[in-house]
Parts: sequence; C-alpha cells; structure tokens
Amino acid sequence: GTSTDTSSPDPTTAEETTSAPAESESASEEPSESPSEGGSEGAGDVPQGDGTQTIYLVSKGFQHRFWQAVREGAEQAGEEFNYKVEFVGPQNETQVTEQLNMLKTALDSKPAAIGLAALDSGAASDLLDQIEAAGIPIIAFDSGVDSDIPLTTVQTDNYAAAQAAAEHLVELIGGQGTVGLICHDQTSQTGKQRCDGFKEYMAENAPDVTVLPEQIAGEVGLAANAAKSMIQANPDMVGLYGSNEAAATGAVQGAIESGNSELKVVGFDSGKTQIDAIKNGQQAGAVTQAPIKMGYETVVAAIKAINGQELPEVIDSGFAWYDASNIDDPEIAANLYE
Amino acid sequence: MSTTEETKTEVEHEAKKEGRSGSSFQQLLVLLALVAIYVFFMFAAPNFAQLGIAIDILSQSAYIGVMALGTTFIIATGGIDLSSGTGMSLMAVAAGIFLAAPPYWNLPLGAGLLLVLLVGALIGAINGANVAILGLPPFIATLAMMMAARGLALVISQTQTISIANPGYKNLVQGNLIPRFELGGSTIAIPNSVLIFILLAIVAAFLLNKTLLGRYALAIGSNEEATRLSGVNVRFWKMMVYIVGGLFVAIGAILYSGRFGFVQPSEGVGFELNVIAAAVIGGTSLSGGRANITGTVIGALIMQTLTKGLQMMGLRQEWQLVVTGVVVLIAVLIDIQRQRRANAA
Amino acid sequence: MSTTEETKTEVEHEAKKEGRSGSSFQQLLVLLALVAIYVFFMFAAPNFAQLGIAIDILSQSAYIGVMALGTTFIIATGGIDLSSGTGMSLMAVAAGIFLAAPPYWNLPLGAGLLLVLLVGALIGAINGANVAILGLPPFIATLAMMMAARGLALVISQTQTISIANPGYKNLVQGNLIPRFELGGSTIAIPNSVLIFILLAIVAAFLLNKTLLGRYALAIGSNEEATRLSGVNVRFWKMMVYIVGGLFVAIGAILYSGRFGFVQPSEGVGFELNVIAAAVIGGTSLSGGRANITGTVIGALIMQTLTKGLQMMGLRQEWQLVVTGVVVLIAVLIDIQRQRRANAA
Amino acid sequence: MAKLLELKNVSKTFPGVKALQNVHLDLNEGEVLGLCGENGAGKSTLMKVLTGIYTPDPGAEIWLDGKQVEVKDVNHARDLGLSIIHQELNLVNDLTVAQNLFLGRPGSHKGGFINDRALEERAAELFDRYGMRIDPRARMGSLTVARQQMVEIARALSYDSRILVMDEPTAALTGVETERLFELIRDFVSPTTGLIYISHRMPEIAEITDRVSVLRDGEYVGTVVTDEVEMREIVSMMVGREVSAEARPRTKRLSDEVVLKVSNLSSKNLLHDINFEVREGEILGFAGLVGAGRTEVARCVFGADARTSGDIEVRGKRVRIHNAVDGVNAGIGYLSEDRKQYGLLLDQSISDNAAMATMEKFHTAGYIHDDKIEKIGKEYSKKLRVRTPSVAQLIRKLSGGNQQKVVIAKWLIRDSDVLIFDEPTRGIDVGAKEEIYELLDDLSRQGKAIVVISSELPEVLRVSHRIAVMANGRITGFLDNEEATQANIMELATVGKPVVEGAHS
Ligand SMILES: Nc1ncnc2c1ncn2[C@@H]1O[C@H](COP(=O)(O)OP(=O)(O)OP(=O)(O)O)[C@@H](O)[C@H]1O
Ligand SMILES: Nc1ncnc2c1ncn2[C@@H]1O[C@H](COP(=O)(O)OP(=O)(O)OP(=O)(O)O)[C@@H](O)[C@H]1O
Ligand SMILES: O[C@H]1[C@H](O)[C@H](O)OC[C@H]1O
Ligand SMILES: [Mg+2]
Ligand SMILES: [Mg+2]
Repeated sequence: GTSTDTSSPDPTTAEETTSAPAESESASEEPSESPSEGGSEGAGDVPQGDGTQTIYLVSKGFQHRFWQAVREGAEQAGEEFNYKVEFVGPQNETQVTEQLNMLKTALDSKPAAIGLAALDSGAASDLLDQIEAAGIPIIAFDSGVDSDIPLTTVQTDNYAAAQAAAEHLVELIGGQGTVGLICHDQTSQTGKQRCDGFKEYMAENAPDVTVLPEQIAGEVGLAANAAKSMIQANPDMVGLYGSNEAAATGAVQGAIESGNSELKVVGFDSGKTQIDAIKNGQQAGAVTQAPIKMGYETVVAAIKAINGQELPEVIDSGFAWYDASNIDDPEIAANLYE
Repeated sequence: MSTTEETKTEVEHEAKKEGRSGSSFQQLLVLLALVAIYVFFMFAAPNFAQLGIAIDILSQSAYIGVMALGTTFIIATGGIDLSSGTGMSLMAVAAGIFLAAPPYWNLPLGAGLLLVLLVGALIGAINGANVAILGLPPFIATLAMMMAARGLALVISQTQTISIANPGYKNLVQGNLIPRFELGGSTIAIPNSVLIFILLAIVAAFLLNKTLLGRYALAIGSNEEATRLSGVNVRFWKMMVYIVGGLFVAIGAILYSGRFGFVQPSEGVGFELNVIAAAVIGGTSLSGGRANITGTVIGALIMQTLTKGLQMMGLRQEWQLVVTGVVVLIAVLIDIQRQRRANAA
Repeated sequence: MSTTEETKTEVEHEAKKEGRSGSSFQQLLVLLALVAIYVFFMFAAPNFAQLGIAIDILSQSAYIGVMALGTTFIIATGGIDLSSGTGMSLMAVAAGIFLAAPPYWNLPLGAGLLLVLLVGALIGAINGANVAILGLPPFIATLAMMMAARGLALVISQTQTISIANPGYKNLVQGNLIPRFELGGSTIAIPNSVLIFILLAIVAAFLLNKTLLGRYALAIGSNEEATRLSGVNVRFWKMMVYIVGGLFVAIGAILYSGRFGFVQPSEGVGFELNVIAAAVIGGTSLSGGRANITGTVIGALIMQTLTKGLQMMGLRQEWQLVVTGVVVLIAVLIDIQRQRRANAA
Repeated sequence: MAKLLELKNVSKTFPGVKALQNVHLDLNEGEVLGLCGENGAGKSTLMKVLTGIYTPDPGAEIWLDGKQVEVKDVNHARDLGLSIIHQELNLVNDLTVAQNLFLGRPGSHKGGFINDRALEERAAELFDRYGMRIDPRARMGSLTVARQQMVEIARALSYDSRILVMDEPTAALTGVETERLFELIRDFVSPTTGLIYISHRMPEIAEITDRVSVLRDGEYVGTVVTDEVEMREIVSMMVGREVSAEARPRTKRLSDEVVLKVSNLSSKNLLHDINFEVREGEILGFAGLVGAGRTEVARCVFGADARTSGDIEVRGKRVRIHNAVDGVNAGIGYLSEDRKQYGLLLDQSISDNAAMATMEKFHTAGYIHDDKIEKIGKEYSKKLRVRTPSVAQLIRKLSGGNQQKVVIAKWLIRDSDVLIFDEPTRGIDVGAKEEIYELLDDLSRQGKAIVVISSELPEVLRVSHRIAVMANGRITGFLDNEEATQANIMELATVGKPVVEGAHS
C-alpha cells in the first residue's frame, strides 16, 4: 500500500488496510490517485464501447454527498470508454426492498452490466441468480454481498478504516480518557463495521480509554443534538467519532456548540463542512474513502466483465487518513469532495 | 353568474356527497388514471411494455396494497393508522425470530405464521384500545405506536438483519401456485404474492360491503354518536377494525419478508404514507364514512406503476419524487372534480 | 325582575365550559407533564440539571416549535400539514442559494431572508390553493407537496451541501442579542433562536386569539358550513392560513440552517410528525376548532426535553424511540382524560 | 305599488329530484307571509334560492322593490337586505355566543383585529333588547338546542334586514319562547319590512301571519289571506285532504303491567329524584319548558348519559344500563331530539339508516342480507310516506321532515318494548304528524310502553294517556289526559320558576 502509507501518519494502519483483502492489481495500492490517472494506467486493457450499451449502477441512495462523488467517478469512466451509465438508489439507506425493486428494474431494462452497492448483504441473492441467468455481469461496490455471483467487489475496508480512525483518536487524546461515537446507522453492514471497528480497536488497544454507548443519528441536525447531549452528559469526554459525513458533521457541530474546544473530533468521509472544520481546527481529522475512484473502478470493472476479461476477487478502493497537515496534498485532495 | 357558481357549488357539494363506496363511475375514473399512466410508460419507458413488468408491478405493490386494504377499514371509521410502516417491520422481525434457524426459534411454518398474525392482532388491539377505549385521537395513538414499533423492531432483532432460510416461507410468497407458462415467447411466472393480494382484496371487499364489520366501520365514520345511540357497541367494533388492520399489516409483513427471505429491522419508516395514499387515491374519504376496496387496490397499483415506470425511464431520483407528488395530486383531483361535477348538475 | 338560583348557576356553568383555547387548567396539565419530565431527568440524567441544558432544549426545539406554531393554525381549520418537514429543507436550500457566496446568488441578508419568506408563502399558497380552491383533502395535498418539496430541494441544490458563509445569517440565529451573563459560576448565553421562538409564539397567540385569521381558522375547523353561511369567505381564509403556515415553516428553515451555517438538502424527512405532535400534545384538536398556542410551545418543549434527557441518559436509540412513543401517548392521554372528566361533570 | 319581494318562475333541479317547479311568491311591505307545505314540498329550497345559497334553474326571476336582482351569494343577499334563519342550526360550537353573533359580519373587527370584550358588550345589549337571557361568553356547544335557536334568532334580527326568512324557527322551542318570538316578529315588521315564516304548526301560522302561500310537491298551489280562511283549509291545500286538529288519544293502555319503572333517578347537574312508571300500552307524555330536563331523563334512562343514582326496571326486572348498548339490549329505544347530530348517518341510504338499530335481524354470522334491509326500508318508507325517488337515496338529500321519518322508522323496525320519542314530530308536516300519531296509537295497541317528550302542548294532549310535567330537573306532577289542559300543564311547568329562562327578561 504505497499511497496510503505516505498519506497516513501511521504506516501500520495502512499496512493492515491493504494487506487484508486479496491483493489486486489495479486499485488497492493507489487509493488516492485520481481516477483518470488510475484509469489511464489500465486504459490499454479497457476496451472502448460503442456508446449504445448501458451500465446500470444501483447505489445505496442519494442522501449523502458521498454517492454523488461515486456517481461522478462512474460517469467519468462511462464518458471515457463510451458507455452509458445509469445511477440510481433508494431514498434512504434503510430501504432495502426499494433497492431490490430498483435492481429488478435494472434487470428488466437489460443493461450490459449491473453494479450494486448492497444495503443488505443477503437480501439480493434471488435477484443475483436471475441476473446471472440473464447473462448480465454484475459488479459489487461499496459493500459486498454474501454470494459469489458478483465478479468482483470494489470497496473500502470499512472495518479497517474505522480502526484507523480509532487509532488516530487514541493518539490525539494521549491514550486515555472517555470517548463517544455517533454512528450513522445501526443495521447496515457499513454502519456496523464502522461502529464495531472503532469500538473493538479501543477495546483491544486502548485500555485507558472508556467508550460511551454509541448514539445513532444519520442526519446532521440529529447528530448535532446527540453529540451535544453526549458531551454535556459527560464533561470528561475527550474524543468523539462520527461514522460518516452526516454523523461527523453533526459531531463537530455538537462539539462547537458545547463550547468544549479541547475535544478531539474525528470523522469519516469528506464533504465541505468536514473539510472546512479540519482546516480551521474544529475537527482533528477524518478517514476518507475514495468515492470517485470507487465509481470509476466499478464502471471499469463492468466494462472488463462485458468483454470477458478476468477480474480480481476484490478491488480495494482504499482509504486514507487526512488532517490539516495533508489535506491539500494532491493524493488526498483528489478523494475529497465538497 | 360564473363567480357565484363556484361558491354555490361548494355549498351544494357539501350537501351531496357520494354514498358508502362512491359511485361506480368513480372507480372507473381511478382505473382510467391507472391505464393512462400505464400506457404512457409503455411509450416513454424502454422495455416497459412486457407482461413480466406488469406482474412485477403487481407483486411489488402487494405488501403495500395488502396493508392498504386493512387501513381502508380504519380510515372508513374516520381513523388513521400511522403505525403500519414500522409495525410491518416489527412483525417482519417477529416472523424472523419465530421462523429463522437457531439462535432463533425455528418454529414450523404454520405455527410461525400464526404467531405473526397474533402479533399483528395484538398491535392492532393496542391501537384499538388506545383509540376506542382511552379515546386518544387515532393520529396520536398510531403515531406513538409508530415510534414504539420502530424501537421494538430494533430491540428484538438486536439490530441484526435476520434471514429466514425456511424454504416454505419464501415459497409461500415467491412460489408459483399457478404453474409458469409460455406467452409470446417468454416464460410468465405469477408469484403467489400476487394471488394473495388479489385474494385478500376480495376478502376485504366482502368484509367491507357485506358484513357487520364493514357496515359498522362506515357507520362509525359517518356519525359515531348516532351509531352509538343506535345501540351499536362502537368500542367493540372500533377495536375489531384496528385488529383487522393489524392482521392485514401482519400479512403485509409476511409478503414483504417472504419476498427476499430476510428481514431488515429499520425498513418500513414512511411506508404508512404510501399505504394511506393508496387508500385515498382509491376514493376512501379521510373523514370517514366512505370507503372503496377496488379503489384501494388501484391506488396501490398507481403508486407502484409510477415508481416502476419512472425508474425504467431513468429519470433522476429527485425528479421522480416531484413527478410522483404531482401525479398523486392529480389522481385525487380527478376524483374530487368528478364529484363536484356530478353535484353541480 | 328576579332570578332564581338555578338559572343563575346554569348561565354561569355554561360560561365556564371551555372556550376556544381550552381551559387554563388544561395548559396547566400539559405544563405539569413538562415539569414532571424535566424533574425526572434532573435526577436520572447526569449533568442535566444546568441552566445551559434548559437553554439548549429551548434553542433546539425552536425550529420544530416555530413550525408547529404555523401548523397549529392549519390544524385549527381541521387541516393538516405533512409538508412542513421537507418544505423546511426546500426553504433552507433556497436560503442557501440566495445567500451563499458565488456561484450562488450572494444577496444581502435582508433581501435573502425576504425571498425565503416569499418561498415559504408560495409553498403555503400552493397547499392552500389545493385545499381551499381545488378541494383536495389536506392530507393528500400536503403529502404530495411533501414529496415534491423533497425532490425540488435536491434538484435546486444539485444535491450539494451549501454553506452560507454570510456571518450575519448565522448571527441572526446563533448570536446573543441578550448579552451573555454569569449565573452560578457559569456563563449563560441565550441564542437569538430562543428569542425568536418566544417572540413568534406571542405573535401566533395574538393572531389566533385576537385577529380575524385565528377566529376564522377556528370557526372553519369547528363548522365550515356554518362559517360559510355566516358570509365568511372560507376559501380566502383557508388560503391565508396555509400561507401563514408556510411563512412559519420558512422561519423554521432559517432557524435550522442558521444554526449550522450550511444546508443539507436531504434532511427534514419525518420532522412534520414531530411538528404535528407538538401541536396535538399541546391540546390542539386534530378535528379542528380548538387550538392553543401556549400548548404548542409546551408540546415542542416536551418532545425536545425527552430527546435531550434520553440522550444524556445514554439510552440506546431504539429504547429512546419506545419511550418517546409511550410518553407522547401518556401526555395526550392526560389531556383526554381531563376533557372527559370535565364533560362528565 | 311594487311588491317588497317577488319570486317568479323559480325552478330548482337536483340530480333525480325536481324540488321546485315554476314557483311564484310575493311579499308585501309590513307583512308576515306564511309559507306552508308538506315535508319535501320545497319550502327550504325556495328560501335557499332567495338567499343566494342555491342557484335556481335558468329562467327564475327575483324582484326586490320592483327591481330585478340576481342574488350572488350569502353576503350579497345580506347586502340586499335579505337574511335567513335556517331550518338546521348553523352555529360554530367551539366559539362563544358573542363570537358567533358577529362571525363574518362587517364591523365586528378593526382592520382584522378583534376586541372580544366589545363584542360581548354588544351581544349583551342585543340580548337585552330582545329580552333573552343568554351569556355572551358561553361556548355555543354548551347551550341547549333551544338556546342555540334563540341565538340564531337574535343574530338574524340584528342584521336589521328588510326581509327576514324564518325556516321553522320554533321547532326547538316551547310555547313560552314561541310567544316571545312572536313579540320580536311584531317588533320587526314595519311598513318597510317583511317576513316569511315557515312552520308546520298551524296555530302559529294562524296567529302570526297575514297571508299564507302554499307549496305542494315543488309547485305553487296558491296564496290566501289568513283571516279569511280556516286553518284546515290551508291544511287541505297542502295535503289535498282534511286533517283533524285538537284531538285526544284514541287508545287506552292495555294492562296494568308496569313495563318501565324508573326510581330515584338523579344526574349530576340537573335531574333530581325522578320517579315514574310506564305500563303496557301506555303513552306517557313529558311536558315542560325548555331545559326542564326531559331530554336528560330520556338519555339517562337509555344510557346515553351518566346518572348519579337511580334504578331502572323493565318488566319487573332491574336492568343494568351504563351505555346505549345496554339500553338497547334492555329493550329500550330512544329517538333523539337532534336527528342530524344523534340520529342519522347523513351519507348513507334510507334503508341503511332504517336498519341501523336492528342489524342483528339482518345478518347471519356477520354476513349482511342487503335484500332484507332494502325490503324493510321500502316497507317503512311507504308506511311513513317518505318523499324520495328511492330508498337508496342518501339521507343528506332528503328534506328535514323526511329525515325525521327515517329516524322514526329506525326505531319502529327495532321494535323495542320501551320506546322513548324525544320531539318525534319536530319538523314534520301536519299530514305526516297525524300519521305519526296514528303510529303511536298502533304501538300502544301492540302493548309497547311509550314515552313521548314534546314541546307542543296540543301534541302532548293528543297522544298521551298520562302526562308528566317537569320543571328544573324535577317532575312537578302527573296529569291524566282527561284532567289535563294546556293551562294546568303550564302551571306545573312553571312551578318554582317565576322567570322562564332564556326567553324572558
Ligand atoms: N341537496 C339536495 N339534493 C337532492 N335533493 C334535495 C336536496 N335538497 C333538497 N332536496 C329535495 O328537494 C325537495 C324539497 O326539499 P326542501 O328541503 O325544500 O323541503 P321542505 O319543504 O323544506 O320540507 P320540510 O318541511 O321537511 O323541511 C325534497 O324532495 C328533497 O328531498
Ligand atoms: N344548569 C345546567 N348546567 C349545565 N347544563 C344544563 C343545565 N341545565 C340544563 N343543561 C343542559 O340542558 C339539558 C337539559 O335540558 P334538556 O334538553 O334535558 O331539557 P328539555 O326539557 O328536553 O328541553 P329541550 O326542549 O331543550 O330539549 C341538559 O342535558 C344539559 O346539558
Ligand atoms: O456505505 C456508506 C458510504 O460508504 C458512505 O460513507 O456513506 C454512508 C454509507 O452509505
Ligand atoms: Mg325545510
Ligand atoms: Mg329536549
């Protein structure tokens, strides 16, 4: 994991990150590289389309800015290789059935390939069978599914990323004190992994850190209120973690409003408000995924699948820790979205 | 005279509402709206014009539709049920707990299903008791239940997705009692959920129009005090109506969870609005006293056809929301205008 | 002209029955419920017993509370507004577009705020027109608007978070017109949002009790036909009520977005239920004709106190939901029981 | 000289109903014009056309002071000097009396701001002027129907209109208030004003009107000068046959067996130690002034209201009655005085309404036999002469009197042992009234125990074998029909009440 190493102040985390999944040629090592560069690297073996074929991506929603970034990456690849890209997702990230209806619609519209960011890892198995039977290649992205039908999975290792956030927080607070977490969701795999990764890291590696029971809030306003309540109820709190864009933004807001400027807040993902907060010191740092790259690589993988090319089992789109010190580094900046 | 006409017809409108189930002309109009929407998508959405898509729409609207059948009774009494969405999650989670493999209870299918219905009846009975006995406004009673059910679904599932491997369960909903058949070169399979939906619609129509339950529900919605003074045990029948509502939600939960064989405890928030919208688009009056089962079915189909068609058109999500809002409005408006015109005569 | 004892008592008795805003005893009861909840948390939640927390509760309930003030008028007419939640998002996004730095419009604060209010009035007017002129049931008219507003918020924001750097904007909501002061060793700062909430509550109470708007809203909710036959232009006043509702939502949107200084287009879904619950807990009757501004304020505070207290107790989210459901139920139940007892008397 | 008002060629068609056909009507200055006709004859509809609520069919003409006008809406009607007291109360229950009086009225606010104090003062003055004792601050919904009616009257009078229409204003009033109303009418009529008075009570017509116009089946029959004709002539113009007035019951009670026995009944506010019995085949009348508590007795016995004490026995057995279901199960039927609020499902059909109290006869294991319901609906519609195109017609579309007949049908079908009729002929025309009296006689012959509450003394005398008179929540005496006269009933009704509430100052 080269880039992750360089961008992270602590190489061990990054080592973990990239070594866990099966090594893959294209993506995992270059998580922070801009997608077009990443693409151009493999451009030789990505065949151009004729502009008539559609790649249909079913995402988790459009509630978070994150998905807009994924979409941008996907559309960028579509343009570059002359494929049409459809990008849909349910209204919020609990609507599994709605997502499956969308997947069914995707199947009905007979695209050249389908991408799926599954809200639930088990729910889609029937539809995956049908998609396979229809001879449409399917690529998983963002989150995997419990099935070997998808030809590959383009994803962040959320568990490892959460551990990285925890590790940085431990360092920021000097290894002791009370910390809280705001998790954006308690039922999805992503939500759980980001909560569990954080908590388990603390349990295993930070004996002097007390972790408060998590509050769940997937919207900024609610997260802000929850964070503030948590801080007020526990004046000894020294650190706070928010598990996605909304939760982290809310955590920062809660910290600001509570007037506790000592509190170290670490987050997940980016977005304008988190970036601003990190720049002006209200937030210590965050883990970013590589959403644009994730979208880009998903489409590239789909094109390869359409053309019968081999794909690795997992394409790790990577993650990176960023803070005020490296936020403007080109490798980091490329993964941040406003 | 033209300006006068409007205010006057409004007064007259008050004076002449439709009967218990609205006219057959009304049902025709809602049906026409559905057909119009359908035909529109046949031209506007690629690949929409297949029998398979129509079956999809039917099966995807089944659980909302079934819940809407029950809610129709509740609305007929002048009540409302905001707890159907999260109540559905709770019952689906219950189904998971009863039927999934250990550590869950792994009960035989029949017993599990019965218990789910029981949970549905219980939730309905609590709503019913709050409304009929304690006298809470249905909006508040079911709003409280909506919150509580959401919490409980998360509590009892321990926020885990539960997958129900029981093949009989999935088959109940997804299987094909009607054997697959060939038509125009493609294989047509009608999932049982569609049959269940149709069957329950017939049952609901029978209950509403031909039994004491329906008659008293409408009477209560029409004039509760007069119904009470006619010697009708209003509390009892209201309770029954909410229990029936709960049972339909339970069946909705089975259709929902059986479709994919898994249960997600936090889904279902907001479904209640689609459920209510289906009933109201179909001509059931929110002030009670007028209800219409065929209309409810068509209402559910309109909602699902819209969703499916707009998705297949590849319209951006945000525009889908806008369009759905506008079409729901127009669909109900047609009904309103028709009533007015009939009255203006 | 002598009068017997009996006649006197009868007249007095009739006069003592509740007027249009419920008895003061009722307001007392809801207030008692709030106090009970508050006292409970003083013991149950660590560090809850601070003035700062109370101010927090006030300021965090401000935007829901302000929207509830407007919705109280709508409910007074027997209507309902399901579009306040997503409508708030839409108006917040509008605020962002008007006030944020280029590529947005970067208007002066006053102009921007005025435009936001205009958007609020417009949304209200569309709801009003759908209800009052086209005759759509308020539930459906505002449900459609709820969907459309959500979509539009995403469309016009291009699903971007918009940050409003304008310092005046944030100061308007977050600043302290009342200078900070020391109390018991800690600095107390009352954010302007709290003042705005209180001020608007007074305005709303005045509008409801002392102006034609409130009078006609209540009259329409109590007996629309009789009000029409009294020569009141029911359509016009219903329109006005929905416009006022929209204006309050706009102010809610300003309070909401001003708190953060940025606007997220997809928030606000489901807020409408909290808004309605605040009004109803406060004693406003969903069937119209009876409304109570003080009650609405207390209702909003009850909801926020609960949230805050349960969060500070560190209760798990799912249990928070269950408890909130049950407490809402009990709060309304107290009111209902009181009414019953009063009527039985 | 031009007439104050002339209606020419007025027709009004509702879907399936021709309510008015080429009706003519004229009103002179300084005159009270009676408007008579059977239930459903079109009286209310004609007045709604006049006051801008309904649009007539094309061709209708309305002339005021010799000028043709087109009445656009309620406010326009008022501007033209036309106001109306509707047959049904049109009040806003959640507002106070004063607020109701000034609702929608110009001058009730200053630039949108309302001063309730001032309104209350003006209302108090108004009530003073009209001699009514009503608290302006009382919530409308807390008043009895009679008082509400007085408020309606005060409101209509206070508009200082030139033409005032009163559509059955006394249906909820007893004799004393009616007398008071007549004084108000006489005060109102001046050389420049006129009043149209609709009533089914012929003595009132005789007393207050100068001329009477008659409608039948939506058509204009004719106009007579009141002093020149006998009332029965007007009645025969209305119904096309003779109907007797001044009569007494034609039956006797069947046996001495007590069917209903009420002892020591008291309620929280009003009733005090009520005791009475009704025997097999007996009709017990209840007379009294408005607010005497007759309705409350009925509701407490039936179970619709709570009582603080009192035993109820049906055929010698003590019955437990806590709500209306208990009442019905114990064999008691109660026909409420307020049909719209407590009696009818306005948006359901005649048959469904008629069957509502007897559903157990029309279902098997929950399955409803609609054919039987329709049959019984038809049978009773015919028996009671309900004027309707079909029994599937919604109640809302019937005239007030026809609606009343459907409520009566409901309880006749129920066939309870004990029947309590609270103002059973409210709004019923003279012809139909006689039919209802005959029905009561029939029921008596069948051995039912019947209570009839009525505010019309002739009616009480016509139907009751015995008369209980109430005042201030107590029974002040019983009279046998033979000894009863309007005078001695009134004496008992005013015991301990030098001043009659509501209507007198
Ligand atoms: N809104 C309506 N729709 C349909 N039919 C109506 C409507 N209003 C009145 N009618 C019919 O018109 C006819 C005249 O009714 P109207 O109320 O004028 O009678 P009325 O003379 O006032 O009788 P009553 O003495 O019983 O009050 C009746 O047959 C009635 O059924
Ligand atoms: N002192 C009082 N306080 C409150 N309510 C009263 C009082 N007196 C009478 N009422 C109301 O009026 C009713 C008593 O009048 P009720 O209707 O029984 O009299 P009634 O003789 O039937 O007269 P009406 O002709 O008005 O029906 C009670 O039901 C009660 O609601
Ligand atoms: O899967 C998650 C995604 O990676 C991003 O962090 O936003 C929330 C979730 O949808
Ligand atoms: Mg009439
Ligand atoms: Mg009475």
